[in-house]
Amino acid sequence: MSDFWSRYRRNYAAVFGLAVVVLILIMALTASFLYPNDPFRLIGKPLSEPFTNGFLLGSDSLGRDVASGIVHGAKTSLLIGFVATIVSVFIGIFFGAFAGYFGGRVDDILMRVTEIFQTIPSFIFAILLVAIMKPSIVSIVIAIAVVSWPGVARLVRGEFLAIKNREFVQACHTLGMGDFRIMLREILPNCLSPIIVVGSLMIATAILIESGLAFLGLGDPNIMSWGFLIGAGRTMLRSAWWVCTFPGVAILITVLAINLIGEGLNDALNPRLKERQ
Amino acid sequence: MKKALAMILMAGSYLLSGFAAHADKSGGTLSFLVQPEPPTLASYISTSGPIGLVMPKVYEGLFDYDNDGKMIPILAESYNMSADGKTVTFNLRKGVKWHDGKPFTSADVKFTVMEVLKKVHPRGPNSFREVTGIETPDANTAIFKLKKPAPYMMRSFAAYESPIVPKHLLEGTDIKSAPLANNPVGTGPFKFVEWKKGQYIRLDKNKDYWQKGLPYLDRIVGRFIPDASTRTAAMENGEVLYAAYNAIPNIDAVRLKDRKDIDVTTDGYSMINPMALIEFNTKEGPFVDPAIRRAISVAIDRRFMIDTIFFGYGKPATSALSSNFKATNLHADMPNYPEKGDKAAANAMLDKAGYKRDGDGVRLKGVLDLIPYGEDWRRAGEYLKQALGDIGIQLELRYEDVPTWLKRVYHRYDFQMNVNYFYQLPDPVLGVHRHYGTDQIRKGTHFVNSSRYSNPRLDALLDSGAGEPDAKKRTAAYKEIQQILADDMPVVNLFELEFLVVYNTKLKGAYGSAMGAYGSFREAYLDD
Amino acid sequence: MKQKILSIDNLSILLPAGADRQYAVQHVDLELHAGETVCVVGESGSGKSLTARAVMGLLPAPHVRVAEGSIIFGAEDISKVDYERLRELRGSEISMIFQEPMTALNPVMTIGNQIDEIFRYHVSMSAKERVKKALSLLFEVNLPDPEKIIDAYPHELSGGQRQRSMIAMALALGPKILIADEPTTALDVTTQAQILQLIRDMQKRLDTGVLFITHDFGVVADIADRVVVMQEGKIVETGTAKQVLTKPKHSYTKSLIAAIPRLKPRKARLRASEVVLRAEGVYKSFGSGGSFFGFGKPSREVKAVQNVQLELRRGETLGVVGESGSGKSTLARCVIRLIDCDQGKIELGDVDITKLNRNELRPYRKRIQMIFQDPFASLNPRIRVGDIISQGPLLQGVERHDAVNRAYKLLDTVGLDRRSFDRFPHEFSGGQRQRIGIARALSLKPDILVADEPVSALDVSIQAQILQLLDEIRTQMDLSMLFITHDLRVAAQVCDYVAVMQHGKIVEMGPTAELFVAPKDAYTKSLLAAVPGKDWHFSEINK
Amino acid sequence: MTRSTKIFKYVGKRLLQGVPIILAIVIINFFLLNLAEGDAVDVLAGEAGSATPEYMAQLRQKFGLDQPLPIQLMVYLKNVLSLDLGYSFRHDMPVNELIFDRFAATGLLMTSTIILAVGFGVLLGLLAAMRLNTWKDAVITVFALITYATPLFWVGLMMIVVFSLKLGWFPTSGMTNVAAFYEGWDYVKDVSRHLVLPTITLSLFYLALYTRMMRASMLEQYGQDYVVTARAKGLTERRITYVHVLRNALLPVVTMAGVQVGALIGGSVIVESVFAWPGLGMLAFESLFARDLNLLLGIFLLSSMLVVAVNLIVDIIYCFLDPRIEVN
Repeated sequence: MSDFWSRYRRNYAAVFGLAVVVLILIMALTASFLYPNDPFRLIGKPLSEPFTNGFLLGSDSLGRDVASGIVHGAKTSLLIGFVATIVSVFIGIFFGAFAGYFGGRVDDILMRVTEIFQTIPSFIFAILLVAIMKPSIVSIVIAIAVVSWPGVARLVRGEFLAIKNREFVQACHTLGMGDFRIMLREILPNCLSPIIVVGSLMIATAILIESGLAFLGLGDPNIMSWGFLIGAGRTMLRSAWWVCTFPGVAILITVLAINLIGEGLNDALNPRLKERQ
Repeated sequence: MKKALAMILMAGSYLLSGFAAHADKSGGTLSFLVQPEPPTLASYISTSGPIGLVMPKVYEGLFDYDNDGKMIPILAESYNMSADGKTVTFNLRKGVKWHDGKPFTSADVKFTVMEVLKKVHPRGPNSFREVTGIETPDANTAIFKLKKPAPYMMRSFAAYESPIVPKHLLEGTDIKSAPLANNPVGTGPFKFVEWKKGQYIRLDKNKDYWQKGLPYLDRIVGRFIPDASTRTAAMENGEVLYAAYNAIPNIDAVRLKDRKDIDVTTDGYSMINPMALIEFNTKEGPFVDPAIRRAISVAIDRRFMIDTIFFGYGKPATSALSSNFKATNLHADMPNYPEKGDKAAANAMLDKAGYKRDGDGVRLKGVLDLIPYGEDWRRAGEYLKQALGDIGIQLELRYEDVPTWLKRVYHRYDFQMNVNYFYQLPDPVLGVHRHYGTDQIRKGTHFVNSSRYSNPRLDALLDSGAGEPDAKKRTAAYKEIQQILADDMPVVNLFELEFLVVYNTKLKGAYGSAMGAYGSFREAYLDD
Repeated sequence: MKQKILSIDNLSILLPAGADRQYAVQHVDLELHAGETVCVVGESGSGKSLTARAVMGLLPAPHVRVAEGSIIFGAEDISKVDYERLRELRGSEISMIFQEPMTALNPVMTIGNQIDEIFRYHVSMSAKERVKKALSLLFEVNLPDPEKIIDAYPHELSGGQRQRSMIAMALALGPKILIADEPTTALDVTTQAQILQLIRDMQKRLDTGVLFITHDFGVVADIADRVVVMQEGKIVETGTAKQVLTKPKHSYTKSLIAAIPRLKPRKARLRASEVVLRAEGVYKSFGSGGSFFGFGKPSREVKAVQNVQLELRRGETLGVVGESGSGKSTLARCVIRLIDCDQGKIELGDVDITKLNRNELRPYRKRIQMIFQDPFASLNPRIRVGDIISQGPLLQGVERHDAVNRAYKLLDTVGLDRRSFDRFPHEFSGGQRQRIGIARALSLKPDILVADEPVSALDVSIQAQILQLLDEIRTQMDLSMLFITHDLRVAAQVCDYVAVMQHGKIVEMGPTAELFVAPKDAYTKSLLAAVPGKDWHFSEINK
Repeated sequence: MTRSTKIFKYVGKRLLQGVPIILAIVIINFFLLNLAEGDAVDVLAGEAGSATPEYMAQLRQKFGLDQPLPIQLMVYLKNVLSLDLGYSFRHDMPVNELIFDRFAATGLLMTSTIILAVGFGVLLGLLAAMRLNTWKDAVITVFALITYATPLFWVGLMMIVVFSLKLGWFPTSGMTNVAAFYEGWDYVKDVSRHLVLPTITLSLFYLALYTRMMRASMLEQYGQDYVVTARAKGLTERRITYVHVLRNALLPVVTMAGVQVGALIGGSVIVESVFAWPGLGMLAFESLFARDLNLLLGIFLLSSMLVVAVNLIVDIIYCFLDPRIEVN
């Protein structure tokens, strides 16, 4: 662990990314202290520009505080990113592990299913799912997870394929260890590094997808999120740039930071790549 | 009647004299925004907005209406109404040809009204419900036989409401699936040329238009741009010159108004009379008690909604009818419609009705459905959630897509409270009655009485209001109607929407018709 | 003595901060003359490869660099010339061949193109001439059908052919110096002999000085004129091959030479009559190539094991010897039922384990255990050593307390500290890891050990220790062992009985002593003939 | 077997394997769409203003929506097998016709985007890898990160503001100038002008991906043994980079490009929406909300086929780039 951290620390950009994400997390967790009001409250003059009328980042068309929305929305957006990623990683591990480990017919069937989901134009499919399930935070998470897991499945399958022939796995067989135990205790821990790296990037992608869905009007109307702000501000981008731009910037910063973390994790968890040069 | 006729003719000659002066105005292409892309071009089947933007340039009605509500002769040169109001004779224009070269005759009118409008048009069966038959003694005369007088019928002859379609292309086919839907052939100033899906509809000048010298424009192109900000940009860039029905968001319209080359008007919607409102489920759920509905109406700050969501364009509702019906003396201001909202009064009303607040200050909980026709309605919902939260009504917002929402509200009645807007149209009979009559509780039919409000007294009044030739009696009937509705509030009217037209000042002459964007644009020209 | 062409004086190479030592190479002096072969010998980490790379100016800059000293080639100091001059020298005056010809060749370029580049960047020749020259080079290195090989991609050639191509490339412009960095380590023994012969031949013809890096004293014996022995970045001994091999002075050299397994068969012990393992008519083939939805027949088939019979008796070590691809590892995996054979019987005592399903098999698992080749791949890096050793007994139903105790005892047995119990595998060296692997195999108290090349990934001194350990354990526990190896010298040292495999079949089987002295099969003969250093009689120091 | 007949057989086999996948996609979406509330008739009637239940029932009968689901599915599949994608309820015309035009627009946008993204991505990645740890590398890396992380629609709208409104270089939206209706060569130029902004916007995101991938791939390849060999052979660094490393480094990028095609079709919805580009993405979006089942299924069918085809092409390209891969 300390070893990992010392490798991670060498990548300044990644440390910066981590710091940013931690800041955003703190912001999200302390939202109710920073802005005790419900972010949906209409608390001031509509369409105030930033730094006017007591609004740090301006207000939207109904007089809601954009800054408050961003702070409160951080929670939702990160949660969507995180939960969607966890769900899709789980689906992906399930498919990939079974396909890679058992091979043969099992692999064939599971991989065909994966291919189906890879072949469907993913964003349209996500839209379809959200539309059918009605826009809510749950349906958005499900939709993002459903379109994101095939990548994880392929990755996990590849790792399982490679690791299952390693000698230590063979040793487990000779000890009479059961398949599930081998998959879970012996192989899975060894492919966590790439999964973590890919997962961290998926969080970023999920946040982007959420904003895209919101842009198309498919956000949860009852919960404040960055996507909500974007959806609310998109039609007025030309006249009230701040309503849509600040949440956009929030997304930009977060996605950027998560990506930096992802690269840092990659360097730290798969050191062979970096050491070469 | 003679007087009316004379007036019409006068108007015609006035127009004619105007044409000569503008002879040098011909040429140019007008591109305007059509939002969203229409499903088909069958304006005789669908009154869908975008179809209305395009098709009145191709199909014509018997009459058009100017901004004062006066009739402008189009395919009919004049009409004559019998004293009992049960026979209306139309003298049709001679020498009019369909775009395919076939002559336009009274048979087309008969066929259109009897076989098309009365059968497949959404509002035709209502507009022409008293028409029992049409006689065509010659090619240029159509005599409408009515069961009862129907004054409102005379307001529904515009091309958008009642387009006259070619009999020879529809007869003998299944009208609902006739190829005419996508290849329209009309008599109008512009011919349909091409519809590039996802891009544009192109209409070219009808060189054989019956009114010599018209139209001025060589071409009209309706463009589809899905994103609102891009639409604004296209307007700013001069790529489109005309945008109606809020294709340009109000916030941008307000900004663009300050530009020299762009102007904004609210003209051209007087035949539409759109009204934003909340429909309640009066049969089940938390809003069955009229007292709550009244309190809600009282609590809402209508001015705030107009100012913030529609940037000042709109008028607070003061009764179930649009204030535009003041012209016909049908509108009366009612209580329970405070412009700025009165939360204290609303709270008091709820207290009195016995709705106690719980520990969180909540009296009752409900779900508010939002019409899925754009962001503005979401904002409205968000405002309502906050405003009603203040009087102890905790709402959850539900925003579903169009088919889901339609099913929920008009098929399953599985809603409690629904933000919507209705066109009240030029006469309450056409646009308002459908919302309240017991006979309008039509499961599965859209945009009718989804509140399932039923009041025999009201039904009787609506009936008399529809057929009453006497203006005074009609006024009285509608006053009582409004009184009943203000008490029971099956629907809380919020405000009269004022749609905007944003246009490039280059474009002139597009505003002669009360139909506005749903007009023919035959006199529109570009002043470079 | 011929002309001196290379002289390394007082060379020190600096390692980046954080490495386990400051200098990779320290105060190295070395000379090379035309037509001479100097072998640099040492175990992994001795700095021999970096020394060779320094001569090419190929140190992995900027972290690893020459700190002091000079490398004089002709009149220039290679460590100081500019890049352009260095580039000119490389490939034309000084060339290099590598250990793993598969990765050393660009996988997406044809052999012809890769040879052609050398001409294009060093001499001006017409395209036609270049092709002609390349063909003749391929012919000179004894590649069959040069016309075909010139258009072939590396993956289409065998290991030996690839290394020949590399040599052709390296010698294309008749360099003065050829640096050979373990060029035969990845090759089979017969191929190795051929490649060594080729290098000797070419050297003779071109009068090239060869700097030959190797860890194998057998190879040294075969090829070296002079020897330089390195340990931890320093030269500990230099001298002529004869001197060093017969009368090593430095203790390290002595121990290295002592550790070399001799090609001298061990004395056969008395053969027990009890058969613990019997394989009969075992077949195994692998399909490759896709099939539609897993249905239908695979498009290609490799017959890995064909009709193999063997018998392992109690207390004996049966060696299975063969080159790569001979099917010996597949056979081992069939025997232990890591893979299911297609046909045949494998009897453990009197039970045919090929017929058992997973559950039925479990009790038999503990009777036969395996030791693997790669000490790095055979231990799960995420699991503590103690758990690795004790999880077998736990799975077989042993109480945790007993299993842990057994693990501690096994750590003693294999010569590891008891504190190792709570450590992770990456904290151990290769030899120690192999000990952990052995402890794991022993944890179930098996009757039979299948050892699949257990020492081939280890340095020679460690190799000797592990072989020693295995021998002790075998005696102590009365184990029978199936010992898979490619190295005849190792087989000779540990096996009582040897089976020689080729193309999936056993071509010859017999007691080690007989088979090594009087091989009957031609293949066995060729294998024995190819053993490096077989003609050399190493001094019997320490013995 | 020669290589070309092998490839031929391989293509056939892959296409055959694509069939069940595409069918599965159609069937999944068929049932998903039928799970959604409301149908095309509801939407049509809702838009038309008002329609009686009887009229709507007639329409359903006409569209075959009154049939049980399995029968609807069978009818649809039967039609698909005869290459007929059915009839769009909403647009009142055959789906084949409707999709054809849009397909061209989508194809155009996709092709230009891929070319731009892969081309520049490779170039920038190459540059960054060659100038590792210099300011150029830093600038490219930061650029890639930022373009990747910026929401697409925001980039698109900013493009319009800057390049259409402020600079007036390109039109805001659409595919052709609808005032002019150019023909011939002018038409091509007109479409190209309209193509520029959507292409740049869409490719920025993917450009970032390819840049980062190419950079990593180059670095990985620089560490390979054959690079040492090439240096030992006395080749120039130029030759090593452009001939040896580049080709090997391209391989994962090519694979990635293939995988991305599916995402590209879907991902273009936003760009199509912003730039009013008449592609399949927007059509799919609209047909979903119109419950235009046949049309949406048709789009899914077509785009899945496209993905399968492009993946196949990419794999074949891969085979030529990498002789190690055998076609099977």
